[in-house]
Amino acid sequence: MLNFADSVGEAVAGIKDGSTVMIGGFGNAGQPFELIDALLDCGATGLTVVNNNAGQGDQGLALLIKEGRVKKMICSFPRQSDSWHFDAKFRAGEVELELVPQGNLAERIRAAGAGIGGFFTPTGYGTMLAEGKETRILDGRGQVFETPIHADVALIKALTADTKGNLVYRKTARNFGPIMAAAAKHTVVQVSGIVPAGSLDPENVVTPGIYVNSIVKVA
Amino acid sequence: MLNFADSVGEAVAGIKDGSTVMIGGFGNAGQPFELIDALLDCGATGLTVVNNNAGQGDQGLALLIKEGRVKKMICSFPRQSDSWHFDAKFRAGEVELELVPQGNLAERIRAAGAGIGGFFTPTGYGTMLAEGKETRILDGRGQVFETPIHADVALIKALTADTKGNLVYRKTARNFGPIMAAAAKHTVVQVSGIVPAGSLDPENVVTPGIYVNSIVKVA
Amino acid sequence: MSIQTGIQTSRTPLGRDDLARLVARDIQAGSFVNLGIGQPTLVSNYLKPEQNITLHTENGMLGMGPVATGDQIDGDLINAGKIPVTELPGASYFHHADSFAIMRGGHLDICVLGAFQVSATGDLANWHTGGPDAIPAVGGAMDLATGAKDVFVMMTLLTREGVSKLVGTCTYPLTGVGCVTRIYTDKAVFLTGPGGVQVRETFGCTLDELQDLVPVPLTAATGA
Amino acid sequence: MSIQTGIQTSRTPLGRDDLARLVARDIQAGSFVNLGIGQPTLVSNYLKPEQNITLHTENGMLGMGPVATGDQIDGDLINAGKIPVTELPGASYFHHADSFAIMRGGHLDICVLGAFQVSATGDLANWHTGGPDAIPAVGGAMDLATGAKDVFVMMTLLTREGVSKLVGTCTYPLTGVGCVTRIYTDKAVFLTGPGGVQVRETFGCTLDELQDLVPVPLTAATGA
Repeated sequence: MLNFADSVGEAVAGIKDGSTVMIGGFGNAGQPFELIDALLDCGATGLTVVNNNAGQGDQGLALLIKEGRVKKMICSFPRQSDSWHFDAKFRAGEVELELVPQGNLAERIRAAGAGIGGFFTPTGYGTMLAEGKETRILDGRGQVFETPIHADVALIKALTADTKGNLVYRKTARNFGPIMAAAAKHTVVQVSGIVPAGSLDPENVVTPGIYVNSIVKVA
Repeated sequence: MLNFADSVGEAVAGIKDGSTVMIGGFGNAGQPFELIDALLDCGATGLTVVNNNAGQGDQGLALLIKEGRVKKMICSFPRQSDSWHFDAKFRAGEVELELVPQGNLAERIRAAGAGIGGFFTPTGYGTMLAEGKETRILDGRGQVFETPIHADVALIKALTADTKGNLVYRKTARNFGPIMAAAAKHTVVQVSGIVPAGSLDPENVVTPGIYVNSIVKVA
Repeated sequence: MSIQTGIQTSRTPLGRDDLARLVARDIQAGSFVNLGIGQPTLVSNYLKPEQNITLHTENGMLGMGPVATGDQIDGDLINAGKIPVTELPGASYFHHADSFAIMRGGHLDICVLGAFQVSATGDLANWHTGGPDAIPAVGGAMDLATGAKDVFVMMTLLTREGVSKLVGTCTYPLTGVGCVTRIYTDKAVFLTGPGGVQVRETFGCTLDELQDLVPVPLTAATGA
Repeated sequence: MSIQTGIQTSRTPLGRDDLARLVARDIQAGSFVNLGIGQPTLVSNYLKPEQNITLHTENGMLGMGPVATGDQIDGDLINAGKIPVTELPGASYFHHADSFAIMRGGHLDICVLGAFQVSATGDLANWHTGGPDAIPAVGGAMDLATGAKDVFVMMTLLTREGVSKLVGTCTYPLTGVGCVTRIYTDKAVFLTGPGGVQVRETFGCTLDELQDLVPVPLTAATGA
């Protein structure tokens, strides 16, 4: 049942210790900063976090890692010039890393939402990221077996929601939002605006409301 | 390289005997009738055709089957009240049928476009449509291994194209168009209108021009 | 409305419309639902606006409205049965892979399907008679049966020949294994699950009379 | 412009911009191209409008324009290097799975990548030094290397220590196996394929001098 939350705190209140949480965004574009801050405030810990990166600077996901809330990161690009909190925790052995090629990350998230139990992809074949994984030759190419990434909760950012939960995004801020919304049991969306059902052109809806559980408007 | 054809005949001229041809549409919605007629006229034979159905009445795909041009149908729902041409050819052993659950058909077409070598799905597990197929238990469910469906050519219908080949569709006529465009080596699109690049909102493009090879406007 | 345990709630068997009304009433408010072709389509006639049900059609739409009439008819807006329909405010369109991802990914709360047979363990047979001369056609039946959170079947309990369609083991080719959670028939509503087949309510017969018609052990439901 | 066989086309090694200009010139008109982070990004400065090249950025866009400046800067419009960019007429946006489907499905004509090492058989190493204390980060490198129809590498031929990056077998962890088709360096353009490593042209050295620098057998290209 779709819920419109009055605050980001209310929107993330149900997140439990030990949850797998997907967080949208690529760089700052599409990052649900306010929801991440609320997740930090709500105190949930022992989290597995799925994001393309592993936090930047002294904000958002980086703080969540710094505070020791993140048990494991599933991401494609943890190392950045300002990923010092992740770097320190990783070198100290205090956070586990599952490094996934970015396209495998996207496709595994998509697979979870689409009910696919696993798939073969050429990406990573013959590399250390395929070590220990099942491989086979298909269509004449070496391919690696990859499994879906499901989540308990997705925290994403969209531009506008309608009252049926349909979402549209803005430019490259769309990135992981649509596939994470479909892959999580419970999807929380921060938006800049909420409009009546019928205001969005049905041709242009990117995430149908069926994938959305909670919506909160942020300033 | 994107081509704008002057006629449907020109648009389908390169289709060779023995090709695998995907044809968009679900019922009459999104069916590229003019392109199918042109395919009939161009004389290509020994075709493998991928479509949700196997032709209706005395037009389009049904005629292609009647004329003996179709060696094999890959579809989910061949039997309809007016599928008499397919019915006759099938009972006479003159057309081969690969029957695929509709979601597996869509996902296999999508896999071809997305470079997936194969995937496991619960759909069909334990049924006669999984006989002879590899199965395994994943996420606690019996699943069937399915492989991508690639095509030499896709014939689809969209509402409007821009001069970069970007496409938008109309209502439920969208159906198979976007995934077939991505799964075929050569995609031919019939549209109602062609507009300058920049006329379609980049947020609302459904099929990016990278998937489109030839566009023809039909009246 | 409270549902009591395995009781006779009607003195006569239910007609198709009464059955559709019952299914509609049982669908939880806010649900996303796919109604199969045929008898299940009738359910849409009895959904109330305050239930806020969103209908999915697998050819690529959420927010499907009633069948189109007159000037509403638009060849580009059809349902899975290829009947012209309408769109409601808040509708959305998507391509076939995205539409089946909704079904296959477990996002639909309920799908309602017709059936040739349902087994005591929830196996469904509804796509193929298995006859030697029959041309098979499956469409989206297997995706719906396998993907929805709850699969409700609507059928008459008996064939025209008087044989139960609720069976120990399906003799028709299967659509899905162990997928059916409820069976709505003219004579009773059955719940299938690990605890065997339970009867929620009967129409025009007692539980004992029902048991005489059905070749699988029945128990009265202990709650629904 | 005709390219002759294994000839010296410049009396001096090429600078980064000259190399970028050369790569840009070699991209066929109408191509869909992904330019990797770093040196490959320079190529965009030398693409001519009449080439009608469409740039893809893996975070979710086709039709990417030049880097944004001043009022053009928009935090929601960035490239894979997280630099603000612009959109060109005919652009389109899509989510990450759709964007990587473009790469992984073999739809990009060319991607241009940097490299630590390339092997004689086209293996690419460009994502990880393999150092014991290095935190690995891969991003979209493996998808690009594996998915594009042609993978062009841009790199200096030698490391700062004077060791060839074109090698018999990569010692750094691989990004992709047998995926590189051309290597653009300051000293030569190499073609990799079943026929071994061929030299299309050299810059500031002869083929013999080049062979002295490189530990794999080179032959002059018989055509490009």
